[in-house]
Amino acid sequence: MSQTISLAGIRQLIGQWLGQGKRVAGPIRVNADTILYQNLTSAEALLLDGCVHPGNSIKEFVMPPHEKLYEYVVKGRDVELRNQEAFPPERLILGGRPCDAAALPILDHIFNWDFVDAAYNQRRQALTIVSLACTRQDDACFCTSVGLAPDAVQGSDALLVPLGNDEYEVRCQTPKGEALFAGKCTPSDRQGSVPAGPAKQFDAKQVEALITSQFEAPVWREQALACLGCGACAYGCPTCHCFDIVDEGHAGGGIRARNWDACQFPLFTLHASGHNPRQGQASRQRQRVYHKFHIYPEKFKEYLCTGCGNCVRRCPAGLGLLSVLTAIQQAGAAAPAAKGEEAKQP
Amino acid sequence: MSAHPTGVFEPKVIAYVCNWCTYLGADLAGTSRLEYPANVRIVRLPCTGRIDFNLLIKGFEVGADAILVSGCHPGDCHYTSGNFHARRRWILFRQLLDTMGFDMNRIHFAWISAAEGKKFQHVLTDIVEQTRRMGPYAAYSKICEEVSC
Amino acid sequence: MKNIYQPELMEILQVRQHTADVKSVRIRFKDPAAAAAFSFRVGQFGIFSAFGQGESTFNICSSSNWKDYLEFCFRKTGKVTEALWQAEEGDTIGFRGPYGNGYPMEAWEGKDLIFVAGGIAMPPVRCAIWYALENRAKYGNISIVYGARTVGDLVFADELDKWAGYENVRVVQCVDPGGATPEWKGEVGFVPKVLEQAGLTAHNAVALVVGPPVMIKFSMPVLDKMGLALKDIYTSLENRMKCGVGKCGRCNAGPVYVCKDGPVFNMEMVRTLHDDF
Amino acid sequence: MLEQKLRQTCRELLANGTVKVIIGYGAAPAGQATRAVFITTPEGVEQLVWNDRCEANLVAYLKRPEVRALGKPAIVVKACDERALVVLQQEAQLERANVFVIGMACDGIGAPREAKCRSCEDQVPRFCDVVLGEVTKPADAASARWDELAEFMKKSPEERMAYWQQELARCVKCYACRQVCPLCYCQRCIVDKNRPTVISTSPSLKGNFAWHVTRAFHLAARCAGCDACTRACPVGINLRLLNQSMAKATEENFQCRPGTDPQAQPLIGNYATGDKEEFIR
Amino acid sequence: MSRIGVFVCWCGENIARTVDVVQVAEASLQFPGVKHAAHYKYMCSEPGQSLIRDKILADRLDGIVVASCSPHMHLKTFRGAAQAAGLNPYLVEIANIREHCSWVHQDKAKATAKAIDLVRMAVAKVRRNNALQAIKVPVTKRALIIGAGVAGIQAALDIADAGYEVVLVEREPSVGGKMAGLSETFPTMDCSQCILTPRMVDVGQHPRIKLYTCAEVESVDGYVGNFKATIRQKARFVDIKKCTGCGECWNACPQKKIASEFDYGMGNRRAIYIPFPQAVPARPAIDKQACLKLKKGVCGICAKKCAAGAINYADQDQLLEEPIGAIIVATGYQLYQISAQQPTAELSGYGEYGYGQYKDVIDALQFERLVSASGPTGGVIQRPSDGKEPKHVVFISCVGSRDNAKGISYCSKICCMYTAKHTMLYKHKVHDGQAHVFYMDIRSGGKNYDEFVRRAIEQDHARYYRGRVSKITEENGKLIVRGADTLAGTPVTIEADLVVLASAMRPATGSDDLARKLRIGYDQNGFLSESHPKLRPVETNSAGILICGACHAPKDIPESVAQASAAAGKVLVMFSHKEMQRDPEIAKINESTCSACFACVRTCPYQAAEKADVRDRAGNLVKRTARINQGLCMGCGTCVAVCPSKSADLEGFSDQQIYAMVESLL
Repeated sequence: MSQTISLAGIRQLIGQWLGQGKRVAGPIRVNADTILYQNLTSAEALLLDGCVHPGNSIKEFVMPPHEKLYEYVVKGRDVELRNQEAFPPERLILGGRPCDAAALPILDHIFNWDFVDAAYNQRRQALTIVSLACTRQDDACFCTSVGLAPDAVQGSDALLVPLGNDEYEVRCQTPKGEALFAGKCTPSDRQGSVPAGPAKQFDAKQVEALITSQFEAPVWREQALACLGCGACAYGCPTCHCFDIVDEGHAGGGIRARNWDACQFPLFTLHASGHNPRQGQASRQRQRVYHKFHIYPEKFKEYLCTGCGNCVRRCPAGLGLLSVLTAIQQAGAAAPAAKGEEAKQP
Repeated sequence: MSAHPTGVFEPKVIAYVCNWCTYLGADLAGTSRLEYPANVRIVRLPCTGRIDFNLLIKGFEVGADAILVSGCHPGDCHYTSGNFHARRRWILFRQLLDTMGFDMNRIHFAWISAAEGKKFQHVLTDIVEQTRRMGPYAAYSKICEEVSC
Repeated sequence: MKNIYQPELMEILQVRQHTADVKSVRIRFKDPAAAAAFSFRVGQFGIFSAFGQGESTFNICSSSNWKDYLEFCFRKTGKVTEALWQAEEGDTIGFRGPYGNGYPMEAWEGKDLIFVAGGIAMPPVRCAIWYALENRAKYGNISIVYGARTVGDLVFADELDKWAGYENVRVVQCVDPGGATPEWKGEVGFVPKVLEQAGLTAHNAVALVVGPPVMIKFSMPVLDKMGLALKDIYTSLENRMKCGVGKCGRCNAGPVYVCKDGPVFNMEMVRTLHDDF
Repeated sequence: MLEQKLRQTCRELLANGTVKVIIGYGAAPAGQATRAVFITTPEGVEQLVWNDRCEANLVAYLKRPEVRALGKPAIVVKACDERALVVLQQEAQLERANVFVIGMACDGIGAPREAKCRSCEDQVPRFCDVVLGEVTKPADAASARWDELAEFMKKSPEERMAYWQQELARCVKCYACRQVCPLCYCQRCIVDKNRPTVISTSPSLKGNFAWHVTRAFHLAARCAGCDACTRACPVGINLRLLNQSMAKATEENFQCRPGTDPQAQPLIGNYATGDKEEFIR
Repeated sequence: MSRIGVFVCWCGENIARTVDVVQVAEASLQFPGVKHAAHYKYMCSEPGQSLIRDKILADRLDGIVVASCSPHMHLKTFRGAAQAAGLNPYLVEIANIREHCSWVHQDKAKATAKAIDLVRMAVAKVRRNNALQAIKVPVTKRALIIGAGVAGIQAALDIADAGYEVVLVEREPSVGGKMAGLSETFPTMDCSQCILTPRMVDVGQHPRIKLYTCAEVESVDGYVGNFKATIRQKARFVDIKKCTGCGECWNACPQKKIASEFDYGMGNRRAIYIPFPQAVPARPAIDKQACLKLKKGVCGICAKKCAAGAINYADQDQLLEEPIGAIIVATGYQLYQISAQQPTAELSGYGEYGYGQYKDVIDALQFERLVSASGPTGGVIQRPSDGKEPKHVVFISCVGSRDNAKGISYCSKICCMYTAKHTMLYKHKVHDGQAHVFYMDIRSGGKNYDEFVRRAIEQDHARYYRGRVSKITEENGKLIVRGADTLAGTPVTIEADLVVLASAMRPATGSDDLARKLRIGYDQNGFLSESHPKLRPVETNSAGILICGACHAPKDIPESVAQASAAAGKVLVMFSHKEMQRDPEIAKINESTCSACFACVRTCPYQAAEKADVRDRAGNLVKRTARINQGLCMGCGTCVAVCPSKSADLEGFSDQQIYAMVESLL
């Protein structure tokens, strides 16, 4: 037995949520060639299968690009701190890709490692995630290479599997998912299915080892030559979570805000003394791969990557993790266990 | 500037002026007791050439309802060419502000020499009255308060 | 759920200027309850806020035994330190911490201690020295080698002389060539060379070396020659940090998050970091 | 055809040591348009391609220290890219003699054809060492250069401000628009400076407005019109409109088209007593 | 800065009347960093300044804000007070709550609110001030004096006598200016030739004065103490070293009928001429427009006559450079062109007086030449039309002066005096002649001035009518002057033989171009602008450039000479130091972040921003950068606004200061 729901049913669900003053987000077409996850203003705006993957990720709804941590008010020589008590509104994310939903459990590790990040967790608990299994993919997708699949359910409260002509099978995964779809589905015996994911592009386990063994290999410098050092890959990535803390305000008071940051920018590691451990773009790009495929797995047993391919699609220089990782794999195969005698990375 | 107790809207006007001409023009308006509204806050800079375009944006960010940029007449600049550079910069920057949708009636440029106390009075009074009629520049101040998500 | 980024409000008790651009500040918790609940290990650091400018990371340079205040030391280089430079007694700043692992003082008990510091790196070492002197019996001989560019750049210079007064504590001060003044009685030379000339013995000893990377690089062979194993040489890394709670990714060097797994590491561990620090 | 001629030219350049590296377009693996390739061996020239997906402005790579370390480069440019090269020359960022410029006649790039190509006036580069190919399809409406801007300017100021408020709300300050631009070569950008914080680093609306005004104005009388920034923006903000506004103002007020005359003095930093001013009281 | 003192001045009643100074002081205590706030009746007075000095010492203040009058008035004063207390003078800021607030706003609430805002901005600025040290720059101990009238001569002699070199540049062939053309001078009636000629000779022979005549200043570069003046020595066609001044040439020159500029057209001169007998240098010059040899290549008699072979028809203009430390402008005045058409649109003429139409209507300087012994008529007063002795002469005052309709609003100050002098001179020469004077008011405020005018009226019986002349017409050789006598209340009509117009004084032609070359200001009438009317009357806003004499405003000879010595005094103050202190509020460039686009190098009007290389200890090139030459930078800050990466900054008006001021307004 399976549960199904029609596109009209989904739109009615959105209308209901919006009516109750809650937020609904999903992929919408922003202009001719850009589709992004954004808050919906109407049910019709939702674009279930308009593209392979929207330009951004649902990370924005648990860690926004710019977020107030707390307020400070200067009173003469004293200061008063006002905490950000406002509880984030309940939000339904509809039509997200499985590789975006899978990113959230991965991020839960770092945001609850020893110190529990209240802002992240409050937003995370307020989310209900209904993903749509992928029926389309492009050369940038490599979710299969990191252990995911077009119909992966990690991180989703419910998964919609297309049955054709606007009918979807609903596979609830969590009580939240069941509560959401309770009474809205019609039982049926049709089973949805999706085409197999992209062929495995690289072996994640092997790459994880190669990164340390090839740490000084010239492949990093060659791959990074075309990189222009912007933050498009990091900001489009569902799992990149690095941030900066800045003050915004004036003599009388203001806010301390958390903003997105990226290890691709030179200022990320610049010491006050002027020394910069990662001066060249090659070392910065290696750091990003090293953090995703070696450090994070070593600490939290999961790759900090869901293979969504946004870094490939969004890179203005036509790079992205895929080409770097495949290049590492070839370099690794060509010169096994070449302990770092190469010249130092700049 | 919040509204004056009588409820009349008191526009906040910031004036970026050059030290050698317009600032002295304002001094002359003072010594000649030429009255004008108290809404303007004068920021003294050595030359109009020194006034960079970010200062206009910062002025609107701190809630100015109108901004005046004024300095020596072309040819009179104490540093010979500061005002020529400024003029060329404003010719281009005004187009950008216009494209971005800034309210061009809130951005004023003037040449006021050290001998033109009267002109300083007229320009200021005119700007304040015109801005008072237009009301506060809510469009941009709303942009500055809003914290996304 | 507690906002881990929100600092405690601190009142400035005393500001001391050490050099042309280095000051140390003594602060106390405004909220007595927070003061009571607070404890830290020497070697840990905190993140200090100048409201309106931002936050910066400095070691807590007072000993953990001193209960009624904290001290930190900073050099005026950037936006936050410029604001802190203007702070006066009675002003309010923010502090959150303690963060990091701190020095394994317990593991060092019963051993000789060798402290090597350079320039502005004296504060991270000072807290360990005072802690050791306050539990003098637990530790063997203590030798301190501290150098700076010029005599005017020496931080906590008065305390160096005080330490020399303690029994079997040897203090060697030096300034870089050309940095000496006529009345300077200490050594003249770079820290690694002065360390070598000090002729310290190092059986059953641990060393704490903190300073600019170039000083650490040239001190290592000297310590090696003295017979210290890599695991017995500790340092406190000076990575760029922002959150201090292992989230923002800045201090990630090699496999470790310096703010959570460090900043104190032994050299064995540091060698594995692929000089990313 | 043209691709073969390009490869042949580059093979000779590398073989006879005129240059150490060729900066050209190569196939991008993941179905993207093309991407920059850096060929240092004569055999490597096989990677070079030339088609209507060679969109990137490779001149941006001349500012990268890693690329400069490779030695004297030859660079493949279209006419719009070349204008950026000329501006860099005027601003003492590169010595013309240190770069070998391979100009490609261009019938327009991008599928669908890019906006700039539809009204392109000079499809053949003019200041390069060698020009390959010739124009087979002239651009259709050269006069249509300012149509898009004119259409936009029909809106009222409130509508325009509302448009930019909606567009810039999406900006996340990834600075792709800055990094891909050949003329954004500052080692430490104004936005990376905090004493004082002239532009708020937060991707709030205030920070985004201040940033995009500064970026657009820093291109006044300099922008080559290659539209690399508009292509690079991951959230699809039409930065081309801002650049066009500045380009149109520069042409109409000062009769200057940036990057079309290597001997010309840059507009900003010079002055003329005759600049017209009808808006100054 | 975190220990700031705010001092609010009452300025007697000037500020306190419309600004609640007590409230301003209290409000400023809330501003971040302010440790002390006080108010006092006269901050700029000695007790006021000592209040500041004591507070600096008592409270260890490290920044001062004085809320008082314009910085142009007392910034120097308060900086001096701070320095006296050991505080760096550049840690002082002024909030202008008088000229910009109390004097121009009557509503006390709004004026006080504005004053508080202005103090808040000044506090925000002073917290980001840096302690600056004056920049030491070498001084070229040579002065350039432009214009060799009585003022220029006096200044040149003062400086040269003090032992310094002077470069004196005069546009005319001889020094002497307008005074050389006068007959006698009021109020003592001593002959101007007798008192001026010795000075002219001194100037001509002084070992330390380098005299350029027939020369103009082409351009001036550099800055105070280190100017480079380029002087255009116009072609004189006579080599004054060879020439002995024997006069053979100008006596033989066939071109006799050239209107002499020196005599304002009342007499003629030759193509090769000396302007007047006592000319210094007493060497002729050839008038290019009149000389047949130069125009048509014929004649050349003067060369044949010249025994010394000093004539050189091929002479060309030369540009000569002179290193200069200070400049004094003494370019004098000219009379208002009374005829109908005028050089500039605003100045409309006096067609109704028939100047230029009737030969017997002349202006004051022309009358001076008539009366002068060395004049065209040898001192005999005769009508230019028929040469007869005029029995009735009408003098009209305020022709142009004090007349907004004609575009000249000011009083030319000396006309009342020289008109009285003219009536006396006329009486002494034509005993039975009758002088009539139409005047508006008699302005004779100088020493013995009023007694002089009384003498003209009582002893020499000049008839003074208080009224304007409406029209002058010529009927059968007589000039019918129709006016009014407002005291008697009757119209007046006089049949005059000669009419002398006391026309307005205007700056010499070209003085506005010179002002632009020197980058000094001038007012709407073209007179050069002094730095401060009462406190710095002979200085200009450009350091090292001074003004004296009639080029600054209409004035008589005693005042011009006094101003000349004052200007010379200021120059000698500057030359008395081995090196000069330069204002440290200049630009600086952060060479580590400068990306060498050199926009600043293109922009700098003083070429102070230069291209430079950053090299490491081993000498190899690290990067290129722009660098500021501390001696040249005048602190205009245009480079700061044009620098894309904000690597350029300006001390005293730095980005941190200006943005802090603007942000304090939130």
